[in-house]
Amino acid sequence: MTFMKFATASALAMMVAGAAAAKSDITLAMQLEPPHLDPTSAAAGAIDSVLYSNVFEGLTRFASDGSIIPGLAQSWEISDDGLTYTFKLAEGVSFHDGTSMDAEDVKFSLDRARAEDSANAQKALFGSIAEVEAVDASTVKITLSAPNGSLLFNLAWGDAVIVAPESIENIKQAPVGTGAFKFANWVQGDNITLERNPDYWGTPAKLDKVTFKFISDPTAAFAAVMAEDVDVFAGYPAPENVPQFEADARFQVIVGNTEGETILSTNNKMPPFDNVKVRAALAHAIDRQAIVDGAMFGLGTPIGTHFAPHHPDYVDLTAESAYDPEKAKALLAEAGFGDGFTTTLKLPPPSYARRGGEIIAAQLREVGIQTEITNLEWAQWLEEVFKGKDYGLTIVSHTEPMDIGIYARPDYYFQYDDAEFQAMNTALEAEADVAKRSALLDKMQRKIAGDYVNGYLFQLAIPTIAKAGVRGLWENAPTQANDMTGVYWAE
Amino acid sequence: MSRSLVIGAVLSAVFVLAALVSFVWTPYDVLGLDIPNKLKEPSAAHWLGTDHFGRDIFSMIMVGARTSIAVAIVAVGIGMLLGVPLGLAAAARTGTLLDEVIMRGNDLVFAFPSLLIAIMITAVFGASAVNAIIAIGIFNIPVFARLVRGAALSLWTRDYVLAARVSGKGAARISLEHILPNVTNLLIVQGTIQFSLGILAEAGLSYVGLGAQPPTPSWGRMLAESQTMFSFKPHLAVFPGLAILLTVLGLNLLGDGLRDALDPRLRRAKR
Amino acid sequence: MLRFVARRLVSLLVSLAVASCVIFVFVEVVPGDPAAYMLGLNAQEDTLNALREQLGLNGTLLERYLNWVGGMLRGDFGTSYTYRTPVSEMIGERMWISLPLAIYALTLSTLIAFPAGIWAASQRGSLVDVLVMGFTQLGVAIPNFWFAMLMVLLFAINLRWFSAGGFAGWEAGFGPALKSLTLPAIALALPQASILARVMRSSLLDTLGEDYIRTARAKGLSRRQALWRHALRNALIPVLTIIGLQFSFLMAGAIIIENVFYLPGLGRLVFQSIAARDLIVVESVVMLLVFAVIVVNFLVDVAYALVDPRLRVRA
Amino acid sequence: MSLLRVENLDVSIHGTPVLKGVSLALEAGEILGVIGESGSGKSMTALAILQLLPEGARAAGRIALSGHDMLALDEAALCGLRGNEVGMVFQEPMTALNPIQTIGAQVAETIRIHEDVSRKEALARAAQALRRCELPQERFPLSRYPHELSGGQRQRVVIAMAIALQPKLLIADEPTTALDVTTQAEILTLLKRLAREDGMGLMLISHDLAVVADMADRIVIMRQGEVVESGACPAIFGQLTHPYSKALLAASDHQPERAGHVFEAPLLQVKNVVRDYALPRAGLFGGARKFRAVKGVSFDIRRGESLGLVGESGCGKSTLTRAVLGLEEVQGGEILLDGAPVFSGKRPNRAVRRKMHVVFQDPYGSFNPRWKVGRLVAEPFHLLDDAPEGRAAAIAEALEKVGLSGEDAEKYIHEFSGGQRQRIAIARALIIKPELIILDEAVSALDVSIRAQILDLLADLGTRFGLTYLFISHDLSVVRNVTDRCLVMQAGEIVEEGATEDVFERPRHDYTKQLIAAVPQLPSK
Repeated sequence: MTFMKFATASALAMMVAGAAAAKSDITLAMQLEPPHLDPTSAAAGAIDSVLYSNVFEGLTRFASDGSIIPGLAQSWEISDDGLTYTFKLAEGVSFHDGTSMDAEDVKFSLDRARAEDSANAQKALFGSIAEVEAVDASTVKITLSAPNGSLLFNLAWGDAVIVAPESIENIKQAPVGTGAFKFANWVQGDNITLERNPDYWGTPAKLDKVTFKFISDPTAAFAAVMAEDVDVFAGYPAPENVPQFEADARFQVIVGNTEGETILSTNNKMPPFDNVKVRAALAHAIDRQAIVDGAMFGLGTPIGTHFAPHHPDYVDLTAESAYDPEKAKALLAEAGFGDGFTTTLKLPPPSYARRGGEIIAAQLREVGIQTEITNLEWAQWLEEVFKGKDYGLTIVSHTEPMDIGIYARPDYYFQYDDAEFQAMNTALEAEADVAKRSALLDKMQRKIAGDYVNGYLFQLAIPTIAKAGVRGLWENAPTQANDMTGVYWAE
Repeated sequence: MSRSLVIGAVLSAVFVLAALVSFVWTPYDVLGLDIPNKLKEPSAAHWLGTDHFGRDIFSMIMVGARTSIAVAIVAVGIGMLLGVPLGLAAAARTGTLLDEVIMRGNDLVFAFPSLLIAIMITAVFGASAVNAIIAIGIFNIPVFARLVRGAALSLWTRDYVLAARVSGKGAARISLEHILPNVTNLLIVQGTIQFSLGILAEAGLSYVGLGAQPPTPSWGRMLAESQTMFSFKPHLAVFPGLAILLTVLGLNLLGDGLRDALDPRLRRAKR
Repeated sequence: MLRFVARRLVSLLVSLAVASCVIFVFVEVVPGDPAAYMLGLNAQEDTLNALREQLGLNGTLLERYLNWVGGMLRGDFGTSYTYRTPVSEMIGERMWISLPLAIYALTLSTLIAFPAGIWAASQRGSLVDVLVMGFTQLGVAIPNFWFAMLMVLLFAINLRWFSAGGFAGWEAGFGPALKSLTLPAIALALPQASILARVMRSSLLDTLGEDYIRTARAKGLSRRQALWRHALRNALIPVLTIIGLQFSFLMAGAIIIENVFYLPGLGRLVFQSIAARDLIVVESVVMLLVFAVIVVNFLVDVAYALVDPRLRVRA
Repeated sequence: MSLLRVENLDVSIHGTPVLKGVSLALEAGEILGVIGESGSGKSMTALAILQLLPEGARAAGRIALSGHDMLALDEAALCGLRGNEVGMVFQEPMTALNPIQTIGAQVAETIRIHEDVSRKEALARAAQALRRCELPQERFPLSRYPHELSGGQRQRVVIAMAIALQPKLLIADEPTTALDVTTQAEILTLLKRLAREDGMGLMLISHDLAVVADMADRIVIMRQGEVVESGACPAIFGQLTHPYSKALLAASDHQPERAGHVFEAPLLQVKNVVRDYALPRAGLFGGARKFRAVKGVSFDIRRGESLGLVGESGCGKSTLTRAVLGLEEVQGGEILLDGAPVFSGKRPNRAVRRKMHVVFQDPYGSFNPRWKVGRLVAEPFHLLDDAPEGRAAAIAEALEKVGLSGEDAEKYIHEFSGGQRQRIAIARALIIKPELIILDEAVSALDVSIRAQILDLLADLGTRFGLTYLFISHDLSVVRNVTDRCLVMQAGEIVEEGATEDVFERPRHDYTKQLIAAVPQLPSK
């Protein structure tokens, strides 16, 4: 059959494929295109994926391992009551338009982010800030209304980067930051290019030019990589191809973990899911490994609670909800649903959701739970599921780092309303001491796992496919970013 | 019996049969997943291999035929049910406002890029087989309306229509007794052709995820889901693709064959 | 002739008016709040409202319709909700892909279809005829996205003759740009060519049966002469119709192909915009496409009149 | 040696023979008339001579055209002869011309194919040819398109094409059948003149004895692919030997026996009827224009009478018919059948309609092919408020009246010949026992022999059931033979009315005179 011919042909092609010569520019593909280029006024992770630490920098920043390290702020002091933070800014930093970056810009940025009419998608991050004052050109003092253990962490987010009043006007089209790269050009629907910033205050970037190409369709993605149209594909959308790339000398595959807890979100207020027994039954009806294998082709770590496994404070609770259909049936019977029930399963676009959904549907069918699957566009999903809370079950990956706090929001879409947990969360937010925080986090993880709030599936892993010669890519994604500052081509 | 008629009839029959049989029997359950057995090449156990969930592709194609055929048939049905009366009415009242309105309406529908409308319909009412049917059906209405009007206009000039009028019959009655029976051949032929187009359209829609929703198997979605894998598991894409190709081919041949068999006089361009 | 054109012009305007209403109403009932989409999971209600105000999403249906239409008449298609750039600009950019692609595909299909159709018709029943008809049958039946997939596998992934997709951009030069449109154009052209060839053939066969062909033969024209001098131009009328339809189809119907080859064309723009609830873009592009279709049909009608003198008087 | 010599020519199409041993000869400057009814193979003979036979046809025998053995020549050589040595004129002028080329170009083409001349010169000569065919450039510039010309004018263009190169032989296949009688006369004289002027052989094919008789030097009578009789004209008419040719001659001028009492009281009264048609609007804002097809026509038909209505195409007789049938409302005047209006209060008056019915021209188009004869014949029952019991019996009776059998009710229409179909049409008209029967060109499409039979049938029925006929036709000879009185209609008006005999013997109106003069006459036996 002709296809066999193709197969051999491609094998040959792979053998003869020469190693890429050292270049000073790189093309990095990703799935989603940013709607616009202002990280401080939209949720779209794509914006950070392009700009975070490349063009925009914050006072603090994430390191590739997820730890918080100094950014524009070289150092800081925290008062004993934990209410005042004093940041020392790096010297001689200037924006790409030449204007200098000083305390005033920091004050401007933060005040803008927390203002009444702010369009910042993560406004809550700045909730605890009472006042920001520029002590002098290179010193900023932030006063809190209440102690907040995660302030430094919060300030590392892409939504908290420092922008300049001079250039805020056109930020959506022509972003001006302090980073090692400057924004060069945007061909909407296709690509964005960045150029090296020659007068960068820190260690300059190794590459002259970075092109971000946007390829949403997995097939197109596969073709693009295979045809070597792109050098790197960050967050490669089709895990099924990973074995192929691993087998292909032209490429290297970097499988990194993310902050994305992928969960079977359950509408806790909608019967029968208001019954903990039913939720427990769900949890036991699900075979995580089958999902990881079937939907992610083996990529991803099973989780038993809403917390990132690679985080020091993670507790493995998968045993609590081990795969046990019989037990699930029993629980259902106890709950009075011996002969099962029917519910809706609404799935957003990503393949983890669409494929995972089909698998879960099949697994639930085993224990007598029928599901009506509906595939939704993100916009519909936000409308119906997230805002309208009109759903029984859905699958989504929560990619915000350290977001266990959402369980303390009774109005949040899975409508988990538990005073005890909310208390724990308030305590956590006020707590700055690392040990005590760990203890709290432990309790919180066990709490939601024990209440079977949602079905906890797996920690999303992102495969990054790169040409063999590419070096210095982030392995993990503590936040949605493609930090290109350290990337270079091996000789 | 022309060659194309025979080949077409056989091909179409095969898939209709497959669809019917799938109601009572398929080699494997298409809903049950078998992850460990995923992406198996064709073998004795799985004649056409298995997909990324370990489902039996042969079984899925059988059930997929059911989906495609159902969608296409209903869509054509809608087109005929609404289009034919409109066409008859327009022809009976030719030159009048009614005629004008109907025909302009048709042009308007034609003016809309069909796939976009389908996408918008599903955007409004959500993706589902039913909405795919509606989306496809709408664009069948003007096809039949125009066809019937055209044919009816020439029939209205026939003396036997005049004779019927002399016998005191009204436009409605004449349309029913004299016009309609004499356009049925055309309808059968065009029907098969629209049917094949419907299958193609359904495949296209479910390929972009606007057709029948999972777990219901559909050829278009089988292709869409296998896209990233068919470079190393060709059978995933080859068989559903062939299924579509052969069904459409069969129906087209059948249509041509019927055209010649039913009425040698109308050797008209198909589209 | 003038009267003929005038008549068609009027009905053209009417259809445009109706179409605009249909589109607007349709798009307005699409559920989903652009603001919510833009601000995402953790957005708060006050922020959403602020944004809706900015986007001018608050306001009665009629106001918005009039603004929209009025704007378009002034060539102002409004501003994209998500991209925050003038829709006209976006359309402008995408147009430079969709339009060349459509023309490219149409040219291909015509170049294939005409010779094939004429050849088949002139040798009716011969092996050539049978072969041509066979291939066109396949061409009509093959799902073009599947065909596209196969071509990518062969020409891009295995042979690496073409890039798997994407658009080089005209600034990269005519050659590269055209090259990146080649596979898509072929994928689009094949089915179109098949249809066109069939129409060409049957239409020619019809005209070849006409009395005036016999007259021409009686004058001493050979079969071939009769075909080229008398049959062909008469046979062109139905062919023109199809070409018209195909052009408009290619402008809009390329969505799937644009997706397979991730070309940032008009169709894909609409597809994405609907997903993102960027309604203003959807409205404008669909309106534009409808406009294109209607205008093309109008031109086709005029073309008829040029081909066929009878139509010039028959207003 | 003769210009054209055809010797026992056999032609078969896909095996079925259509010509059997046809032999005929034509000298230069001679006019040969070929006569035959449909299916006699006369056209096939013509096509065989040009070697333009349809696909699947094979010819045997010998055709010698001015020395060339037509059956032996290759296609290229034949192309060289067609249009050059031999020209041909076809029956249907409306479709014989390429609609999208100017007449100039089409005539010039004949010249340019055969002679290497400049476009300009070719057009000049085309102009001459057209002038010879009485289409002077002043009135018919070369830039005219076919659709801008009348049927007669188009036929002249076709002729101009054929004679542009002054061929030795001109074949005219039913050149005037589709034309009105006056036009027919003109075309025939034209052909005759051209033949004489160029010393050209003319082969004139027609179903109409009279047409040929007027023109031909010699005549060939064909039947079912064979030549049954031939000889010099008009002498031959005196000494016809073959029974078929005798029958044909008789039928061509058949006068059916008619005896029936004509009452004084009028059955149908038409009182200055006016009928307007709306024309397409002039421009966008031009008001609705009207075309007046019938301009205040008045006449009566007496009970038991047979009234003829003659006129050329477009004179408004069909319009008038539809008005009388109550199918369309009239804009002025009134139509009374038996004293009651056929059309009252915006809608046809069913009670009145029962008293009349109609028989149309085309025996093939007037029946729904998907119905059985029984149902077709019974359709008029719809006019009765309650269908009569014994419906089947009524159908059988009607069929028998017209010489068919009751069993035929179970058959489909395609099982019947043209003549039989016309009988069925009559049966349909009779079934509700109307008093008035309107015959709209009812026999025009029939071969003469069949026509004769139908005319007899009508006459017979008329006498038996005291029917009244309105006999509408363009064929004056028929009207003359079957009507008591007749009306002559021109441009929507009745220009002459009177007893048929008077009208034909002593026409008063000029138009009538023209018409009658134009009718080709059979040599009196």
